[in-house]
Amino acid sequence: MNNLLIWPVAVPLLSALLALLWPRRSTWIGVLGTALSLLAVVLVSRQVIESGAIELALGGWSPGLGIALRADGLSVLMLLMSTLVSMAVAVYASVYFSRSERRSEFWVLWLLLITALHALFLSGDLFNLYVTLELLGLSAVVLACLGGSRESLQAALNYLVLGLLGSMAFLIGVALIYAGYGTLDMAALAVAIESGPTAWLALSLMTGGLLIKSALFPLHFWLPPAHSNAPAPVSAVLSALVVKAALYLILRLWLALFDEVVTQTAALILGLLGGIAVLWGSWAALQAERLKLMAAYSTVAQVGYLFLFLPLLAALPEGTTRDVALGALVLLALTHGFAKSAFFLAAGVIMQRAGHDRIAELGGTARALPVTAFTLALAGVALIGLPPSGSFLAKWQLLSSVFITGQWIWLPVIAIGTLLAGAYTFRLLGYAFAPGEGVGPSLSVGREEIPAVLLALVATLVLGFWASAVWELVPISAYAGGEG
Amino acid sequence: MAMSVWLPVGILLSSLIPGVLIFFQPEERHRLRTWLNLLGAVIKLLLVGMLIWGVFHEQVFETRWTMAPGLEFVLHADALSVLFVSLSTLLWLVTTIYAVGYLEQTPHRSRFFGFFSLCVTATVGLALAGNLFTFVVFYELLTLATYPLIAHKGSPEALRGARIYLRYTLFGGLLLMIGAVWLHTLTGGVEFVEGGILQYANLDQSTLRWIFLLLIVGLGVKAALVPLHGWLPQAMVAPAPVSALLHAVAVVKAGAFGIVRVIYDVYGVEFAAELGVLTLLGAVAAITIIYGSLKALSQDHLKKRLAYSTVSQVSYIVLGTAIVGPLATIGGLVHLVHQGVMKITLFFAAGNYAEALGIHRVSEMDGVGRRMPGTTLAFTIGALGMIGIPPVAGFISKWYLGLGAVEAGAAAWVLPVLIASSLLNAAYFLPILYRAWFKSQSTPWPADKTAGCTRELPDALLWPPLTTAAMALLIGLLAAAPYSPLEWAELIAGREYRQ
Amino acid sequence: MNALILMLAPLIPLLLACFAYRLQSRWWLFAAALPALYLGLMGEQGSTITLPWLMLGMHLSLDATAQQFLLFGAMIWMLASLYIPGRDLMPGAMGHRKQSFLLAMAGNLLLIIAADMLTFYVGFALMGLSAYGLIWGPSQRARKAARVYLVFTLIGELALFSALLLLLVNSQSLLFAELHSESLPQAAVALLLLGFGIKVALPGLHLWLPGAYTLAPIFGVALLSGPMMKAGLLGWLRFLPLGEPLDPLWGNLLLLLGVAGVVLGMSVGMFQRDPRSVLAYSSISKMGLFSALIGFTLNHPGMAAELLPVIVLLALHHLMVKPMLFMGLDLWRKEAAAYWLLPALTLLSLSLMAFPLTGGGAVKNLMSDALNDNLAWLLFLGGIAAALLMSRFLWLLWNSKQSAEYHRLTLSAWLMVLPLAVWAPFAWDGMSVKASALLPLLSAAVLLLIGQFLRRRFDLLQQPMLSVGNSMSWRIPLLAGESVKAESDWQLVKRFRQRYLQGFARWQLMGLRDTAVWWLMLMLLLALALRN
Amino acid sequence: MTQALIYALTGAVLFMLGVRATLLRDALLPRLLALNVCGAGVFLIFVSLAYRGDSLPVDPVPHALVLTGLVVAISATALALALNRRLREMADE
Repeated sequence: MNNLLIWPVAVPLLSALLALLWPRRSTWIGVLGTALSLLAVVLVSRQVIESGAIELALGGWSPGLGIALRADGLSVLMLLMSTLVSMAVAVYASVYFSRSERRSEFWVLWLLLITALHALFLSGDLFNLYVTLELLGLSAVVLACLGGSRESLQAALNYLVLGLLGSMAFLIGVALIYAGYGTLDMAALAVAIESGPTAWLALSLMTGGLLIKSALFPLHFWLPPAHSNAPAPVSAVLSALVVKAALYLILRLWLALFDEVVTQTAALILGLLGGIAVLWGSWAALQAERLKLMAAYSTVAQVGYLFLFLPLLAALPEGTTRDVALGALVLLALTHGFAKSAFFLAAGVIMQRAGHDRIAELGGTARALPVTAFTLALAGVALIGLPPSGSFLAKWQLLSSVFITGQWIWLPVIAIGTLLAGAYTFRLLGYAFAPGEGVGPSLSVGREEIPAVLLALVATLVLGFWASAVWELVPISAYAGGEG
Repeated sequence: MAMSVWLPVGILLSSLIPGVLIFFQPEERHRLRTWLNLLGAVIKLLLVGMLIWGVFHEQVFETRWTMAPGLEFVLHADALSVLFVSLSTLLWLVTTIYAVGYLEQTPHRSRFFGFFSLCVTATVGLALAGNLFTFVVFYELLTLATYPLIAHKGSPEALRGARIYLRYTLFGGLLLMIGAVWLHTLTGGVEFVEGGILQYANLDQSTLRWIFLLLIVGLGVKAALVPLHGWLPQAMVAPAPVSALLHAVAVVKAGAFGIVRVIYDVYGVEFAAELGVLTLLGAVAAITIIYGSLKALSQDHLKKRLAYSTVSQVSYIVLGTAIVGPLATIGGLVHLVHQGVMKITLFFAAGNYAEALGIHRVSEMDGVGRRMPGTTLAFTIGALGMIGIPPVAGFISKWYLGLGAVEAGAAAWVLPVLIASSLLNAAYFLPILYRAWFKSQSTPWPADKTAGCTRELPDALLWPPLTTAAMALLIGLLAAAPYSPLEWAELIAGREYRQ
Repeated sequence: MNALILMLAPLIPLLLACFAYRLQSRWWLFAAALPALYLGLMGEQGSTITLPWLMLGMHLSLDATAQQFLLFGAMIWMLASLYIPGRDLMPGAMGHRKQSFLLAMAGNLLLIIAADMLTFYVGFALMGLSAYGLIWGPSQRARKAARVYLVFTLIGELALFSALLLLLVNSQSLLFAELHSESLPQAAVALLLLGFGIKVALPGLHLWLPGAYTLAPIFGVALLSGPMMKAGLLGWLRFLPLGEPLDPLWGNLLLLLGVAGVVLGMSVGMFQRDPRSVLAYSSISKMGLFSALIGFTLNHPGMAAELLPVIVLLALHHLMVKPMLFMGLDLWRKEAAAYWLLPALTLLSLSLMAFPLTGGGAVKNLMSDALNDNLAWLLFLGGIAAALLMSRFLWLLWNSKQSAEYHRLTLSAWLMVLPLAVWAPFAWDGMSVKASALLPLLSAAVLLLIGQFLRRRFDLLQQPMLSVGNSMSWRIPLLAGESVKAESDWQLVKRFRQRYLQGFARWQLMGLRDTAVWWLMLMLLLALALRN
Repeated sequence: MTQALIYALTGAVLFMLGVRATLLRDALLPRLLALNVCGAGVFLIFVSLAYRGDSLPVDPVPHALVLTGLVVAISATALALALNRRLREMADE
């Protein structure tokens, strides 16, 4: 049964090869491949929910030398999010790229990206993590420059270089770990790692590298241009999934592997950076003149929120309250993933229809594209953290943790961040619902509008009302030192 | 058993489902949309009827759904929620009919009615919320559902009004949420229990005071307590049915209802008095009452005058809540219903004036009674009720508030406030009535759309105000009859002060 | 059956009011008071009806007082209904007057048969507010008079409302029968005095009266001066703890205010040029007398049992005579060649002056018996006031012009009621001739002669002086906060003030404009009085 | 041991130099070169880790890792160069 674990990685990989070989049918292959990997992920999830964390040693080689795949609650949640988002984006992209000559390139890279993501979430070995991280970064960069404009190339290049630098830092951390503990298997390391200079240095290097990739303030500067200049489906996955991958790694490292190394001060520093990111990102989003740029800055802010959890998690005693906070963190990440991808897809629809995405000229959107405007509104609700979205629940728990730990400093950050989020969201909606001729005349509901609105609905309704599943899954851990 | 779980959900769904369906209707399917709306409203009315019967006989209706660890989504029907639910359901039906007539031949009706239904869903959910968490959820939902309604016309003023509304309510919602989370963290769950829960919780009193402040400021934004009332006069740019709903049922009432909930079912009124927070609240309410009336005096714009009147009147509810004692409680609670019925009448009438003759200002109303007798009759009844002239409903509220104040020994400051407010109400309502009935038309109507019609207005516009005016008269006249709002308020007060 | 009719008495006018705009005949209005008349004539005393579902529970009952008020009230209502001009009854007319008339009637009848405070209050409010429509007229001055009336009425309602709350909490019951004065808050009494004091036009609270009485249409004045004004008095009788010990402060205050009212009515009324104004001030004076009597009763609970029925009789007498005078005056003015009306009016005036062998004289006899030699000076003063004012009235009547034709119906109806009014309230046991009763009349005659002499001699009471009284009516616009259009009277006053009475007039203006100053003055007087 | 340490330290120094240049340089080519220097430093560290003392055979795992790392680094560099060329072409147009 554990062989199941190979499929979420293998299916997109094989599809990528197929798409490469058969470019004329690449759209079909891409969508189908994504759908099949969705199926694989669902099967894996069922297995995990029923019988707890599962593990697979590839090729029968024992962990240490071979490649281990592990699935536990956290990875299943991330997998589900990424596969659902990518399914929706794939449907959207099938329309978006239908007339593009680059469509076969897109689909190959797209499937590779999914492969990398799934492998990253399932990987149980630090070096494999590095490899998948690089694979992810490279395919993301290429996807990001598919738009072909000068700005997008420039941004992608910048993204690439910085991503490489981050990976290098990560890799050197991996080396230090190997030097210190003689293994790279995460399950073994979770037991072995103790507080000490090696662990310290390794953790800081790895975290530093990942911070670049997750675009935490002040290392966020590459993100807005890269995300806002990519084609819409690519921006969606970049913001929703690729950034989350780095974040997932940080969580794994901090909570499962280095849980004895992490100190309150370190967590506090990350928290402070997160706080500044929240304020700065929201403020910049409010100032943004373009829709996609606004969304990108909003990602910066949302990433900041996730980092706010770290000092709280570090301060909470192990047990239910901590699990609740952790669940909230995951829920926030998931909600953001769905909401932001929906947002970018909607932005893409508007851009295709209007030929621009200048916010001030979006009047008439609501009349011409009601479904898309609705999507923007729903996604905005999730970004602000209003009910019934998942982020509302997450924010509630975040505040609750603030009160429990007594770290009052985060209270104004959260409050101002929420108000700013409200401000930029409703600024956009105000323009979108105003009368005007900014967007062309109304056509029927297009195929490309549906995936976006579904994603937004998941963020606002499903993750709101069925969020307790998150809290049930998160404590299922494959790692001894973890929170299980 | 199943019934007791499904009834609250059913009441929510009866407006949610039509609302969602309406969103997807093309603009021109007018008839289907109307049917959906009315069907939902009637079903809701029936369900609420069942609920009323059940709650009266002390049946328990409760739905629970765990959303997150420690966070339960609870719909629970107690006497207080039934009071608010039945008000909103009844007025929703009337307002829907009115809105169908009012918005005939205007664009974006699907969107409008969709949000309209959502707005009612949120209000009903608010009423049925069984704990603070659920309340916050619906409180925010209400903000979201109302924003598009205020911005509906899409004109710069409408957008500006909506923006201001949003600024205020998001801020308020945030404070409410912070307060709610804080309290939730301290107690591990804040269920609404008649008589309150906090007096047994043994918590630090000054913390509880801070939380109270957060909650009340959060709720006070919607309840338009001075100085948090700034959005309300701006929001009157909305179409008349929206203003009617906003002022009578949905937003403003939600705030007042929340204050009632927090004081009675979270803190417990005696405990809140012990904390010393009620005096402050009472003072704020008193200031709001007077200030709103004073501002209303100087408004020439009819809807603005009504808006300031709402600011003033809704604080009657808060005032009744801030005075300890069952009689004041009855006064406050019953005003929740009475103000709704009377104010909705006034806004319907104001909408009719604008719709039929283009009248937006008081100074244009000379002699309008002769031209539109039905509408003006409804307006008159509503206005007299606001002043508190028997036997219109408003008198009953004022009576109980005053009694409660005397009983609680607060007569020295409450009675002057009530009297001053009544005088001011008279001062800004009676001139309107005077112009309408006694003066003769001095200038041509600004935009006469019904010239040459034999009837005053289409039925859908004329009957809603007449119905609500009749209701305002009847619930005042038959205040002591069984199942009247007063009876319910007494039932609630009896349960709140039971222990 | 009786209970049903009890309910019908206010209900029928109320229902008719709903369809007022369709009523084309004044007989509808006339008929609306029939149930009340029936109750007054043949109603079974003590019949009650309780409507627990209506508002907060309403209780109606018919006691002796109520029955008498109903009887005489109904007559005046019916008579007044005939005076409503025809154009208000046209189909399609807005029917303000009809509606106001019917609503006010409903309120008036309701409060008379009310057995609990709330019902009384509802009736009182209904009557008071609807009366606005009875005063309102198209002229600017009439509109202002109506507005001033409304402001006063509203203040009165609210004072009464507060008093009611205090009383209710004190005695835990709405029923009049269960009111008690134990631990009664002082504020409640003060508010009662204020609330009803406005209706009975206590000095200082009377400012609405002259304008309303001189400018309202005739049926409005008739009703205001008759049934409505007495409603205030009835309110005192119902609400005040008469017959129970109370802080003497309130009795003294009321007594003092009453006396002030008598003096005020007399002194200002004497200088009026318009017979209507004279009648208006005569009302103030009369009501002052009643108030003083009630004040006295408050301080002498032991005598309440004897005094109260007589006060009721006195009120009933005035209730009948004053409206008759107003309506007679109207007839006089409009009926061509009606010199024969003069004796009729004189007869009425004599009755009001308490001339022996008239109704007024009879009641006065009863009163002086009941008072047991107390307050003889007050009755004397009241008598002088009435005599002087009525003489002035008749004098003005004699000198005034007559004009257009009038409707036969109203005239004959008036004449039919005339004997009833003269001998109302049929207190036959008081019909006797006493020398003492003539004393005030004689004194008044002497005073008049002296006045006439002074006038001839010093030319003091020439036209300008007359306008001082009229100042009462031009003060009204000032109260409403608006500037006054120059009128001839006003010009006269200005000239007069410049010449003789600059200081005095200014003082008067300031003093009268602000009611508070009045009250302050009276408080000071009271303090002085109590010190002795 | 000391020899391995020297290698490792050299690797660390190379890494630091590379990072510094990557962050501070503006032009792409120097940055790419610096990145490769970085990579070389990391690989050097890995290789030095394989040494487990004279008596023991060399640990094969780091070698395998370095091989994989080289592949990744080369492809990344290639991609960067390709992008750079495209950018140039666009600038020329």
